[in-house]
Amino acid sequence: MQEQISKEREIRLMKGNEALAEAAIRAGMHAYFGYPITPQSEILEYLTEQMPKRNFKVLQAESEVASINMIYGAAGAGARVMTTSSSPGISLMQEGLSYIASAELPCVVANVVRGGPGLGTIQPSQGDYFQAVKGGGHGDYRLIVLAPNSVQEMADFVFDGFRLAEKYRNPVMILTDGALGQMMEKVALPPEGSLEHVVPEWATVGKPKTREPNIITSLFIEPEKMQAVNIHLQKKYKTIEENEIRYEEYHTEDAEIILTAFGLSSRLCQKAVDLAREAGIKVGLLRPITLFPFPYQRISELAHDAKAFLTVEMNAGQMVEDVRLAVNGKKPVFFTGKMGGIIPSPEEILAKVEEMAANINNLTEVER
Amino acid sequence: MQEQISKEREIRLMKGNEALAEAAIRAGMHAYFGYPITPQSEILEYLTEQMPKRNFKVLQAESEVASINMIYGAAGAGARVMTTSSSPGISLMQEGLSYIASAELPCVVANVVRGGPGLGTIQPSQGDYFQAVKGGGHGDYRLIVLAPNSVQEMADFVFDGFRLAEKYRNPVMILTDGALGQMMEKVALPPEGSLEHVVPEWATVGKPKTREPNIITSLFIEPEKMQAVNIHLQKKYKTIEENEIRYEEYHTEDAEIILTAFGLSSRLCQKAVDLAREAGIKVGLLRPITLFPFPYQRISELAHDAKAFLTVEMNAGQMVEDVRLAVNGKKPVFFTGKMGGIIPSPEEILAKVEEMAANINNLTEVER
Amino acid sequence: MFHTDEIILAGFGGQGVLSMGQVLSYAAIIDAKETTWMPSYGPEMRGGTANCIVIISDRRISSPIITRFDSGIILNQPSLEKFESAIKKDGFLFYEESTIITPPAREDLTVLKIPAIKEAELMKKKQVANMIMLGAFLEIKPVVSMDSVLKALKKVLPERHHHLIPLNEQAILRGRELAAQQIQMTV
Amino acid sequence: MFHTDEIILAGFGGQGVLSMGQVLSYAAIIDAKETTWMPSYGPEMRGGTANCIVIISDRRISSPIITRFDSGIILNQPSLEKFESAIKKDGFLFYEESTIITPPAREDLTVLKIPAIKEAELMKKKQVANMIMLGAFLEIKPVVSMDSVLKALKKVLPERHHHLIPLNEQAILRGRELAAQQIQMTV
Amino acid sequence: MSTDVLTQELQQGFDCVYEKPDTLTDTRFHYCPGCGHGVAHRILMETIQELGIAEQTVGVAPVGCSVFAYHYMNIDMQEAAHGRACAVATGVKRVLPDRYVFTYQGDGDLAAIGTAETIHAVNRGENILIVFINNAIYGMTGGQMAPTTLAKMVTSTTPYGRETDWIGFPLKMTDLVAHLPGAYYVTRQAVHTPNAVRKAKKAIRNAFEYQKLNKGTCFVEIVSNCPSGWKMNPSDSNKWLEENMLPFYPLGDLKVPEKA
Amino acid sequence: MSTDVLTQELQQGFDCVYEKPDTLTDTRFHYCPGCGHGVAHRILMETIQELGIAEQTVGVAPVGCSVFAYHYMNIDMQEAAHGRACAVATGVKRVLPDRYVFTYQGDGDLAAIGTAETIHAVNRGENILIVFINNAIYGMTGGQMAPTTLAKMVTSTTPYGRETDWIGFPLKMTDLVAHLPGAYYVTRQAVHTPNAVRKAKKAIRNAFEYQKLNKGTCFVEIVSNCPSGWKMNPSDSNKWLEENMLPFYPLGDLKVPEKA
Amino acid sequence: MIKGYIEINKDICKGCELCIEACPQGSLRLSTHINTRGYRYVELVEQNCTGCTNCALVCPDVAITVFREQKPKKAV
Amino acid sequence: MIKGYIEINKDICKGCELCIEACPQGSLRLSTHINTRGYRYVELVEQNCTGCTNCALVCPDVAITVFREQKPKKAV
Ligand SMILES: Cc1ncc(C[n+]2csc(CCOP(=O)(O)OP(=O)(O)O)c2C)c(N)n1
Ligand SMILES: Cc1ncc(C[n+]2csc(CCOP(=O)(O)OP(=O)(O)O)c2C)c(N)n1
Ligand code: SF4
Ligand code: SF4
Ligand code: SF4
Ligand code: SF4
Repeated sequence: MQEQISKEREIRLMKGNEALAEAAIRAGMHAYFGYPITPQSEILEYLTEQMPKRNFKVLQAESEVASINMIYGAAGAGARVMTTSSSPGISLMQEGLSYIASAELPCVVANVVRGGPGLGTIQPSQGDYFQAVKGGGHGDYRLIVLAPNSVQEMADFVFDGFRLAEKYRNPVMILTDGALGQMMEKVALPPEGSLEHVVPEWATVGKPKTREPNIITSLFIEPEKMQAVNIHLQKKYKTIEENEIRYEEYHTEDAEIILTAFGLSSRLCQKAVDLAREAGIKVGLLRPITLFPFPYQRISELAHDAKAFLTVEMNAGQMVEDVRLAVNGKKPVFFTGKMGGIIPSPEEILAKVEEMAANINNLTEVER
Repeated sequence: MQEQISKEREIRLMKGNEALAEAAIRAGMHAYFGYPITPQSEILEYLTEQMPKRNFKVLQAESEVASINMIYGAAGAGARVMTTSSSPGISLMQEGLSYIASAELPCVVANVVRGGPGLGTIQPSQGDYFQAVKGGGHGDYRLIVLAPNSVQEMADFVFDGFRLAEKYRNPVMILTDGALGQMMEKVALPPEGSLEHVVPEWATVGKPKTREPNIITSLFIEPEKMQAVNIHLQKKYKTIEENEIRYEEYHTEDAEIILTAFGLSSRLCQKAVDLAREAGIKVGLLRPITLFPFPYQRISELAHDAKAFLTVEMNAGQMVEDVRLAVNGKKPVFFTGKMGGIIPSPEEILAKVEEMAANINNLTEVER
Repeated sequence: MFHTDEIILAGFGGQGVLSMGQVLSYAAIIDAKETTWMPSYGPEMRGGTANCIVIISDRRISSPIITRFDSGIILNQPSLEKFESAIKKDGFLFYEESTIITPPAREDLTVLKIPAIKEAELMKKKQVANMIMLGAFLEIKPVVSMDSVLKALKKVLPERHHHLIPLNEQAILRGRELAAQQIQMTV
Repeated sequence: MFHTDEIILAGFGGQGVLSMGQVLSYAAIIDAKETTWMPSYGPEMRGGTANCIVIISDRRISSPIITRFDSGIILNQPSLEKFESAIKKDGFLFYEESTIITPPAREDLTVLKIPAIKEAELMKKKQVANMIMLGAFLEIKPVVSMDSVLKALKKVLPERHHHLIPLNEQAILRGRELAAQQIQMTV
Repeated sequence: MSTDVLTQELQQGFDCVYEKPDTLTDTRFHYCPGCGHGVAHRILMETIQELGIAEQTVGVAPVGCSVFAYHYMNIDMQEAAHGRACAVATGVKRVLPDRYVFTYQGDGDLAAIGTAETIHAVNRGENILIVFINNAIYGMTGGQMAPTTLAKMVTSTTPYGRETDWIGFPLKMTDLVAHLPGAYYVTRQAVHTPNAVRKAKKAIRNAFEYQKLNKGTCFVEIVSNCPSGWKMNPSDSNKWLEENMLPFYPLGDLKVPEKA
Repeated sequence: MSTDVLTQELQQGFDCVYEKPDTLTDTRFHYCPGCGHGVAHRILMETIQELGIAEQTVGVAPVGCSVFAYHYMNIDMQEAAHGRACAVATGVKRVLPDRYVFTYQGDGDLAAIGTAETIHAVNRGENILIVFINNAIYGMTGGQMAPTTLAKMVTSTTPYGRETDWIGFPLKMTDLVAHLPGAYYVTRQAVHTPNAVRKAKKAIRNAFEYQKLNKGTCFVEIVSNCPSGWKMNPSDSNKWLEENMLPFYPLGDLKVPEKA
Repeated sequence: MIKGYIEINKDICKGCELCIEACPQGSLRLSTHINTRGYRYVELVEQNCTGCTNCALVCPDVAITVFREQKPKKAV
Repeated sequence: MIKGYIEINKDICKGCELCIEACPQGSLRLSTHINTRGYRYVELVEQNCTGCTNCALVCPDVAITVFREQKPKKAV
């Protein structure tokens, strides 16, 4: 990442939430609808503060249910739109997200995850992986899910998000967490207006006499029609899987133990890899950047030479299922994690790695 | 199942929705809160019709969001309660379900699934497996998920649902579909009052001087506390996995090909097994009855002797991931399904089975 | 061999096709057979057609929703158009005479045209036309015992209509007669 | 070897601990180092304490949330109680004199007691107490260059407060003096 | 029916004084015989035709019997989730402020599940038209109680009549929104007689004209029938409407713009 | 403070005329200095103490600054999801009809995300008490605009003041619910002066007494301050409340039961 | 009296009879035939139609087109 | 004049000063000390408290207990 930052980029120290908001403005977002919730309220606050000076619209909605449906309307009208929230608020958006996915509307939704379930805590968590990746709403649909692990990526992935959303007419979720939202880091901001936008021809902008009405809908009452829509969606998801998988590797070349982790946990794992390498243990890290599409194939390849996997998450074990699906029994896959807003330390991960390394040729997964 | 039906049971021809409603009354449900939606509105209609004659309360809520939160209140007050809806309405309940799971409130929620995503269609589907089983709401929580495949089970599982919900202080979801809800079959109804109920000591019923206040909450603001709650929940889920897995097998003894399917699809598979057996193909069926807890171990055992698996669902492939996790690479796992409210026919399944059988020693899964 | 009967019953809403199907299914239960009854549902019913699929079998029924039928009992033109082609080769088609403008064209089918509405009017109770159709069907396809059908009537009709049971029984018998006559004529 | 500094800054809300941390982090960026700044957030801040963790390192920082620190800059009693034990062995503790009733007890630490509020009052601007503390810290732990700190001030202070930059610079310098004196005294 | 055909058929010396507007497609309505939705659709689209604003109008359909409105209305449209039409319309209007935006919603959609979205859209003074079809029942799902169901009225979820003491009272949503400062024009109309239709159409016309002024929300309730849900023939349903609905939901303006 | 200690300390010849009620726990409030939530909690729990109904009362806390109300109120309580306290209370009351049930909610909770639940609970005449703390801001999340935020008022999401023409108007939720037939007693009170506190407490007492009658919903708004959100010291916040909030949200009864 | 006539699209008409009621002249009645969708449709019988458009105004299915005698044009 | 006095729980007091304002006698003031939670708490200074309870009524933290001189009991 670092190297790619071009000279035109402006360097700032920013909170992740603010970087995401600023990036959205620079990415040419037309409108934002949102509702306050810790730990992401800075996004709405930043945007309301900037609005009179820049060219976009913000509205504080009466709820997250309203926000996501405003997004539906505005996206359907051809605008580049975003909403953000944190776990409970995102749960309230599940119906709307399913509608948006079905009606194939492009938009970016960020979930600054906090510890759950329920009202839970406001501290960082990764407990919403399943919801984001498998689909918390009803029916067979997919969000494209991007998982930043730095304030820089909080900004960059907004650009990627809009690009992918519009390319595939699909909602994109930025799955981040309270720590990434609240922390400040250096961020190099891309210049304003660097992401092109054209009003899509399917948008409901008023029907000229020369074309048929544009209709945004997710209702396909005849099952044959609904099946056709589903087949189309599944094909699209397949295409996305073919083209858009992103991941990062760190010392995987000769690794016997592969850590897998996304978002904030991947930073902890990187540190753990450093520590382990210092201790002479051959450890590497694979960090999925896109959670859907998931880098199944790359993990499957790594399962050839590696001897074991350890997935590290800030939850009870969610992405680990996808890692297991990828490894498919070739090697044992272990899990370690912390729940409820607690961040595992690199040292804890190291301890787990050392334990595995001590026994590297004799590891077996617990039977489920 | 059939054999267990005792003489005291009353035999009727009923719609699945009505059987579920009638069973809830007989199971001693105290209150029901719900909102109309096809294909499950008969439940609310049946209950409002019965209410003056029997001993329970019904209220048509202003929305599904209200319903699930009324359930929260009533369950917290110690009552045996149920709500039901269909896919879009269940999506709206995701925040509430996460709260209920976190606050550990017993209740039964039925999802009479229709084809999605979005407004979709009102025809039967199994597209909400992920949502029900992996958690459509935020945070690490689990619903106990029961999947009936007959009108009889639509009734029986209400009893099982309340029993499990109260045993584990956990929400139970009955994951069914529009066909099972709308169709009529013979049902043998257990007698009224056969399920005991005691007001739990944690319920908010008014605090006598002799005890501390009872508090129903899902807020644990300190991450250490939230972590402890999560650890407790995960332990509970583990116990549930140890004690409550249910599944049904059909001709699996010598099967080379194992079909796996839940709910309505399992009936289609049973027919396909019959057809295939007639054609001399060694096919069996494993039907998970509890989707959480999932019969990973039994499937893993079957993977020993079987040569391949075929999962059949009325969706784009959801439970198949759990089957793959169970088989863990030991044998290839295939999928076939129909989406959008269409029910695959036993003949289509048979065709797929025949194709597999023709090549039984040479099957490989497509790389992901 | 096991035996299964798959029947489509279709007409306008209000003609009683759904309860006709329920009587069949209830009778099947009384006969200790397996049965499913599956209605069309949702807004497609609105003011338009109503139909249900009844399956009666010696063993467990897989899908309640099927697309090919052994027999059809059809009470209006749109339903005939929709379902004529869905009846299996050499199957049976019973239709209500007065509601059908263009009669069925298929030659492989055994087709019975029953003047159920006219007969019902003669019985001074238009609503029993469905039972006349049912009787006609049962005469030709005795998928359940007549005894059970009469018992089933009691179960399906709401209590407040129980005084109409004798009339309904009569209608079923009248339907049987009509079918018997017609089959003899065609034979 | 790579070098990392992990600092906790804590006090009451309104004392400027958050912006003190931001100045550090911004200066680190200017020095081309890696840095993270992580505030406590949420209702725990309500009327109570505010704190932030600043990490400055030669290489990529893993977690912005840590529980053990090289140095602490502490501006009130509850924070001292909360964080004294969280400072690593032989670490550094800077505290504001007038706000602390019970001074720290640990003997392994290098402890500096800075009369920042008193000094700030002398400078006729109570709000610069935080910069006096920062100066003191930087004198002992020059984790970033003074040059960068002065540049960082401009970035962190909102435009409307830019006229106060000279005063803030002065405060930082005063803090350095105070720390220098004190270290000499203790040595 | 296209004008060409009509012209051909036109008898000498006769003018066509009423024909289907071009703003309606040729798709047949799926509504039950006699259902007021058809009339409401028609006058809405006639108005758009007459004002010549079809190209600048975006409509939002609800979930309810009128869910397929977009099949009939020959303009750009969005289908909103149940109850969320006002939020969807807000999204549209905020990014296309110079377009005419309307929602068309039933009572369950607007006054039950969508209560918050409705109240807040009006309270914000969203510059849209909300057409509210009050037929006192959930038509689409088969005749369940709506928030507007009258006291004692029998529906499939109030089989013994709406007992207001425990189920609640019929909700006068239009009266409520009329109290909100964001509301600019609020009126209650009906479409069960030729005269009522004329007035209702005028109200819709007013609403679109006001939308140009950018002064706040216009809200047009149309008290309507649901022959299927009410289990009556169309003519009886209109009589019942007149005798039972109108005394409780009296027709007329609830809020009109102050004269400039 | 337990009565024992007080008794010991009691000076000869003096009566204790005010002490913390037993219906409050010993847990310190986490509220900011001067925040009206504390007073509102106190008078609510004093009333419950005085009426002797603590054992028959179930409270419902919201999400908002008062989310921890259950730490302070020494009775059985439930913590509802944001905005859903009225639905939760409905659930409780329906299965425990002989208990006293109340919700305690902020303006964001009750009048933004919870609008539908509030309106429908009142419209059903749920036999509960709704205590509505209107401080014109979202305190908990750091001072964002609430539905009740006054025109021109600066909050963290209206940094240039609430511009009613595009963000919407301050919502008089209490006036709205007063129009609903299910509302039995609706009043607006404050707690910024001793006298206001006395009146507010009387209103709460009325509400609980009415709840016994089973006649509908009681709704008590308490206009309150948020020194942190308003960025004022407590005393200034109360002055601001008096000068700005009360003219727009005038105190007094909006609906009182008809005399029997 | 002004003269008029109407055209009824019989495939669209659902036989709701609302136009029959709305017609002040009593010119309409239900046909005894049914259309392809099973509805008895409406037909104009009496030749006293004035083209008042009342029937079209209440027709929920936009099945009616109305024509009215031209007024003699004023001389230019 | 009636005599009274108050007890202030200084650990609970947050120094919001609302009681000071509410006191008609001007009997209260902020201490110069801070409590364990960092607040300057309130103390009773003037001995002219009448036990009117105004301070307790407005105290958001229930930090004040009020005592008032007993009225001479009526003879039974
Ligand atoms: C979230 C959700 N809940 C429920 C439904 C089911 N549903 C569809 S339409 C409808 C109500 C329709 O009534 P109304 O809005 O009054 O319109 P009408 O059909 O009477 O015109 C309901 C409850 C749904 N589609 N989505
Ligand atoms: C679904 C959901 N959305 C948003 C939030 C975040 N949130 C917590 S409290 C609150 C508003 C609090 O304001 P108010 O109800 O006015 O109460 P106050 O804090 O002012 O007392 C919000 C938006 C949440 N917890 N859940
Ligand atoms: S169900 Fe009612 S509202 Fe719906 S189309 Fe039929 S008559 Fe109209
Ligand atoms: S933020 Fe406002 S409402 Fe919340 S406790 Fe502080 S002063 Fe009270
Ligand atoms: S009003 Fe229209 S649909 Fe109804 S009968 Fe007359 S022409 Fe036919
Ligand atoms: S009102 Fe209470 S909290 Fe405030 S200063 Fe007085 S005693 Fe302290």
